[in-house]
Amino acid sequence: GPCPDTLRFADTGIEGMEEMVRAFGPFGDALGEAVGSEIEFFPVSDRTAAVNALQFDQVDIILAGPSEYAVMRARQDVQMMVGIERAEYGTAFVVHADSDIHSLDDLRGKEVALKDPGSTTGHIVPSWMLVEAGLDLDRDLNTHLLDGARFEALINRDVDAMGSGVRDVARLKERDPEGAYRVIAESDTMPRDIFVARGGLDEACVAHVNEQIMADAESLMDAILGPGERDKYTEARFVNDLTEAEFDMITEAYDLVGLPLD
Amino acid sequence: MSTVDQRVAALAPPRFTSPSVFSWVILVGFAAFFIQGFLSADVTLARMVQGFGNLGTFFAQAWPPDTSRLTPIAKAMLETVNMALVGVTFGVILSLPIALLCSSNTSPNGFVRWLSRMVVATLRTVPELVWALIFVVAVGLGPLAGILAIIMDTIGFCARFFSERIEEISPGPSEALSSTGSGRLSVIFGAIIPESMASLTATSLYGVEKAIRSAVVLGLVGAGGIGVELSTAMRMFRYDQALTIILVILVVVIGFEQVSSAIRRRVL
Amino acid sequence: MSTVDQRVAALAPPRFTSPSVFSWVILVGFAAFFIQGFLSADVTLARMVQGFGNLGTFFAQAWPPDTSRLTPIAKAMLETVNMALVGVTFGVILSLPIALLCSSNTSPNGFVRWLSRMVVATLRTVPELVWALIFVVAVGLGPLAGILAIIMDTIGFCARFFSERIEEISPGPSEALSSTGSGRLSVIFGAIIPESMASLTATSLYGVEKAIRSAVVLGLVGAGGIGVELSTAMRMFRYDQALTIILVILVVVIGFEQVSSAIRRRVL
Amino acid sequence: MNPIEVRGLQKHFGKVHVLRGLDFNVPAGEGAILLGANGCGKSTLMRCLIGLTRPDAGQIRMVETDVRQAGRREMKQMRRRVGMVFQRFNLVGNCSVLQNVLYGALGRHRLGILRVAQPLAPAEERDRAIHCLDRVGLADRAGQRADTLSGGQQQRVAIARMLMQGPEVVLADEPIASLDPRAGREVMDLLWEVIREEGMTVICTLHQLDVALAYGDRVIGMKAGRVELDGPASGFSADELETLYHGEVRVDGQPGEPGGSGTPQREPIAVAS
Amino acid sequence: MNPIEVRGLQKHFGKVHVLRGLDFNVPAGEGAILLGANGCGKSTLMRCLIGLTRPDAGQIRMVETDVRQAGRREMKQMRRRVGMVFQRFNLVGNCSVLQNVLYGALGRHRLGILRVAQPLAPAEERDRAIHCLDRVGLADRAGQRADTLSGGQQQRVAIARMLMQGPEVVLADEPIASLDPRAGREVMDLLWEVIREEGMTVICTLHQLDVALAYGDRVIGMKAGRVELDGPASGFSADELETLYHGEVRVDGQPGEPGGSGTPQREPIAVAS
Ligand SMILES: Nc1ncnc2c1ncn2[C@@H]1O[C@H](COP(=O)(O)OP(=O)(O)OP(=O)(O)O)[C@@H](O)[C@H]1O
Ligand SMILES: Nc1ncnc2c1ncn2[C@@H]1O[C@H](COP(=O)(O)OP(=O)(O)OP(=O)(O)O)[C@@H](O)[C@H]1O
Ligand SMILES: [Mg+2]
Ligand SMILES: [Mg+2]
Repeated sequence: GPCPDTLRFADTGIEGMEEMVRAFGPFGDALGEAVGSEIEFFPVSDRTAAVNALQFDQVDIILAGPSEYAVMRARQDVQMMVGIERAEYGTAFVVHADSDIHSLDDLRGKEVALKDPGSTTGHIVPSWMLVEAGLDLDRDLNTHLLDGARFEALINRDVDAMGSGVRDVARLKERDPEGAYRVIAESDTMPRDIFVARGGLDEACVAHVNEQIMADAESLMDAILGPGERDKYTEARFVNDLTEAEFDMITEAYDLVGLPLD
Repeated sequence: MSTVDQRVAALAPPRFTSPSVFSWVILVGFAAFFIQGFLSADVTLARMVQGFGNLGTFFAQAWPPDTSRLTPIAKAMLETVNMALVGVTFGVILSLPIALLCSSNTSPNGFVRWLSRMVVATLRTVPELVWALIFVVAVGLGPLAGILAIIMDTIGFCARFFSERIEEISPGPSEALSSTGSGRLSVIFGAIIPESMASLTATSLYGVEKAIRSAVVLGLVGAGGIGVELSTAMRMFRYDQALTIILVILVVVIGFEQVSSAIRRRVL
Repeated sequence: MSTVDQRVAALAPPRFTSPSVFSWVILVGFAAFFIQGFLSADVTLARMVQGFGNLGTFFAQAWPPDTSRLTPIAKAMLETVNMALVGVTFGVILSLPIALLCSSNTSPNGFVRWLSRMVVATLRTVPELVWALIFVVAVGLGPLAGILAIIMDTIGFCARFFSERIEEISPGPSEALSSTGSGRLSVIFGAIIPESMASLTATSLYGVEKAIRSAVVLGLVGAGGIGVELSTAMRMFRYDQALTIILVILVVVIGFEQVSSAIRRRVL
Repeated sequence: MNPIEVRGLQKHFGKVHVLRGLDFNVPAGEGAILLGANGCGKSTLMRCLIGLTRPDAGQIRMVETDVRQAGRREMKQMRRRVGMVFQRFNLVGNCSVLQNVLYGALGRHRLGILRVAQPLAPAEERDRAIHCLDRVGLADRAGQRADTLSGGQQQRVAIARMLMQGPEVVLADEPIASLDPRAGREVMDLLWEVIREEGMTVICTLHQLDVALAYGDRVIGMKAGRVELDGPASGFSADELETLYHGEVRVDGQPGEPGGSGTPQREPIAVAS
Repeated sequence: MNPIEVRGLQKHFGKVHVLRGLDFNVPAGEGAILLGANGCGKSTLMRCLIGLTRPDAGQIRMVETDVRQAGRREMKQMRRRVGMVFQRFNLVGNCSVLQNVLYGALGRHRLGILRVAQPLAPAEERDRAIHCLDRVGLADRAGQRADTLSGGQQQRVAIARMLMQGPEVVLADEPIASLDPRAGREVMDLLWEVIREEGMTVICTLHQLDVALAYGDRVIGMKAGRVELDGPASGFSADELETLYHGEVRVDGQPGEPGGSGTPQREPIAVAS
């Protein structure tokens, strides 16, 4: 094929894709067979490291979230490939059901838990939503990037609201079955996760990989999901209709929250 | 050589004593792991040479350091030092008795020693993130949870190193004190602590430095501090800001090291 | 009291010697930071009591540990130990000469000492993530970058503790060796290393343990290992899996601690 | 009952049989000198008496306490009444001389260290400590760090610490080994003065036969882990004592090798330069 | 030129003026005994001679090397030719006795430790080490760890290490302080035998006046940081030597206080039990 003998893959530790990373072995094997190259997979648990590796040609293709892609295209030479569309991908703001917060505007003067810096659904998009709602992030409310502790913080009412991935709402209820929660805002349709190739990778190869993935999309997704974990991704599928414009909202969001991607 | 010579020469210990079973097990085990690890590293020179060329480009992204946020960074640093000092102080205070229970020469008995070593090992093994979660649940977001997490971390580290040092001090002075009929505690404070003072101070001050360096945990519990600044800068690919933050931390780390060696000079 | 008594009593040193300027500075500085930090902690008892109740619920989520993924976890652990051992071995080998340059009693001169201490402090201050980035750029993703990051981390830690211990050994034996006219290196290997052997082993083995515990760095460079397993489990909020992983790490940590104390028993 | 009673005391270190069944008593108020070649087990015996080394067999009674059976409390009570001067001084190097002497009083106070730490000690203890130091000629060094003293000065501090303890029984392991001749005599005078005044019982290890004969009420001579000579000092001549250092004196001579390794083989070594 | 030449040597420790202008030479082949009260500065002098302590003023020439001016190389060369026996032995505790003796040869080999480490040492060095040990009566202890030896045994190992070095000049700081009388005589015999055979030069610190007079070719008496007596041993009686220990012997007596603190004040202490 037009691709090098080994293709190096990495992921950026994107929210909600952990199961997939774990199951990457079968996917890699299946894809390698289809593409005709050996697939080497590096589970990179930090987006900075993964983006950096791609910039310096230490990896050929990474699976990135929208936030990472927006950053990468601003900083370095990358090629867009196919994407993955997931159900329940977006941001939601959750509060306790008995709270008197009903809209984002009610968050004025409150404490809000977010996820970790740079996370699409846990930082960039929720911040953008707050700004859109007319709040000044520095003056009108307190946001905390709490990562793993965001659930506990909300459950214990240390914060008044949590802005995080839509799937976190279900998790929250799982964690605190007695509690009652209410979603006060949800993001619109989000850009999708995307495979990104390094700038220097042969375009023919990129096209070839795209082709092979789309040709075999069903069975490759099966390979990712594997038997047991299946239900969580029933609605995930490969897509090849991504456009640069789709990610402009993220770039804009970065601008609005005061972290311009120049 | 005379016969006397030969008789005497026969007393010389052999050059090589065959290692004990224990040594063999350790050696073979180490070799096995080491070789596997080494092979996995897969060192290819060509790749490295190319890579080192890239480093220039990489560092160029961080240079010059961006000092525009120096004031909030300094403020975050200060907060971190405050919390670290409180956490480490309590951690050290708790570590000392635990270390005494862990040391073969001060522990009341083998079981207590074993148990306290287990506890210390556990405190050390539980990751910071888990401590953060536990204390967020227990006491809520904020500095208190961070300080508690630092305390746990400090105990795991300090108790282990204190106990190691306590085991190494020369037994003479403590024997002398205990042969005056004094109690365990008096011997400990009269001989063992003074003898290991230099090391205890240095380890404790290293503890502060360590707490500052791993200040991310403070961010996880919503206590802010320099760790959040750094991880945000890194995650946002603002390497120039990150460099500034690292330099600020470096200044503080070196400061604590200077204090540490100044104190040691006086005690040693 | 006789006049002789009074003359003699006058020789008694005062109970309290007024602390030096240095001590005052340190004390006041410490107090200032400590108090600020303590106030920020804002301890409210009611909150704590309620919170501790919550802990039960929290732990219930982790119990019983989920052992379904034990095989991949064990494999990841093994890989981690392999890489950690290689990294720490090289780290320790490099730490020893650096530590000798850092120690007041073995350093050729004050400038070299200052410089090497700075270098060690810097190695320690640069966060793991930054090492990961640097080595990913330099040698690409994979175990090699991880091992290099572990080496840096090990030097930052071991060189500092080695040097501390080397400064504390009694000067007699080295004076005796150097007064036979032997060179610096011979004195180091003849007296200083044997005298501090117990501590060097313990610190090195702690280094391995530390490298295993902070195995996240291996995840940062795509080398897998137990750190990735743990952070994935935590991110998926599979606390029961995380507990299993922590327990596996604990077993390894305790194992290294046992080896460490067995070796120390033989050397001390 | 005698303050020191030893029956059939045995001690091995690994394969070396150091103490091979020692029997002796020291009655109250007696000043006994323990003689013996290097490595014959004198220090080991002293350490067994005060409970720092556990013997393998035999019985030890110190000031009415069975040392091998004693619990922690009894052991402490026994030790309070027995003062030890160690062969290697065992001072706390980075404390002041005064503090080291104050430590002698540790066992006497319920609050232990809280009553003898230099800044907290009651005035009378401090005065007493200074006086003990003065007796060994070092009162003016009270504020100096112990590890900056010369060898002989350290030994005197160790003796001052023992005086501070004010024990009934004194075990002194080569207390005058590093002292100059005058200081050595002064310390021996002091020890014997205190014995007489207070009716103390002393076992003192020495290598100076003339001093042994001049001061000892009694001489106990050890050889190869056994008591070889035992009797009033006046009953021995220096030559008799000399026999302790000849022949099979060591505890580790290879068995079945008569005249064993105890006697160094004299054969000139070529000492090249 | 004499192997040891000292001119106007001065040393302070803080405010204590320890060496107050010492002048003496020791000609080749002479066995000089250095006497002086505890704390009069004998060990400090020895350490200055071999370059371990830096004097404040004066000149030291050891085997033709100006010690205060010497660079690293010259210092090493000088030290190779000068053997030192330390007052506190300074053995490497957790190495074997044989290893400790082998260390004596460290300075002699270019490769240093690589030629004297126990598993690597050439057979002739090992044999020599065993012979040196045999000379001090410890050949059969060669394999034991140095810190499990008794005090006197450790001192003998330190002497064996010096013998192993085979120096031209020997500085021995109380080499027989912890030895039993016979071992002490044997060690002195040995030292003097070697001096005579090899034409070595020795300064030996002692507190035993009889031994000093019996062995010394020359006696140097120090008092309060100065040389007070100096002459052939045959020229002194024991009583003359005794004067070294009386009066103002200390280096730290308060100035302007005649008869100062050097003499311990005798006043009975109430030694309560
Ligand atoms: N490092 C030091 N700091 C301060 N004072 C010191 C130091 N070393 C020695 N001294 C002091 O210098 C004086 C001389 O000490 P030195 O060890 O030379 O005596 P010495 O003649 O060898 O005595 P001894 O016969 O007891 O061994 C003593 O008063 C001692 O307290
Ligand atoms: N911890 C130990 N391990 C092994 N052997 C030991 C230990 N302690 C002492 N020994 C040995 O026991 C013997 C007796 O030692 P001890 O210290 O009692 O002798 P000593 O009579 O006090 O000699 P010295 O007059 O030289 O002080 C020696 O041969 C010594 O090597
Ligand atoms: Mg002894
Ligand atoms: Mg001396």
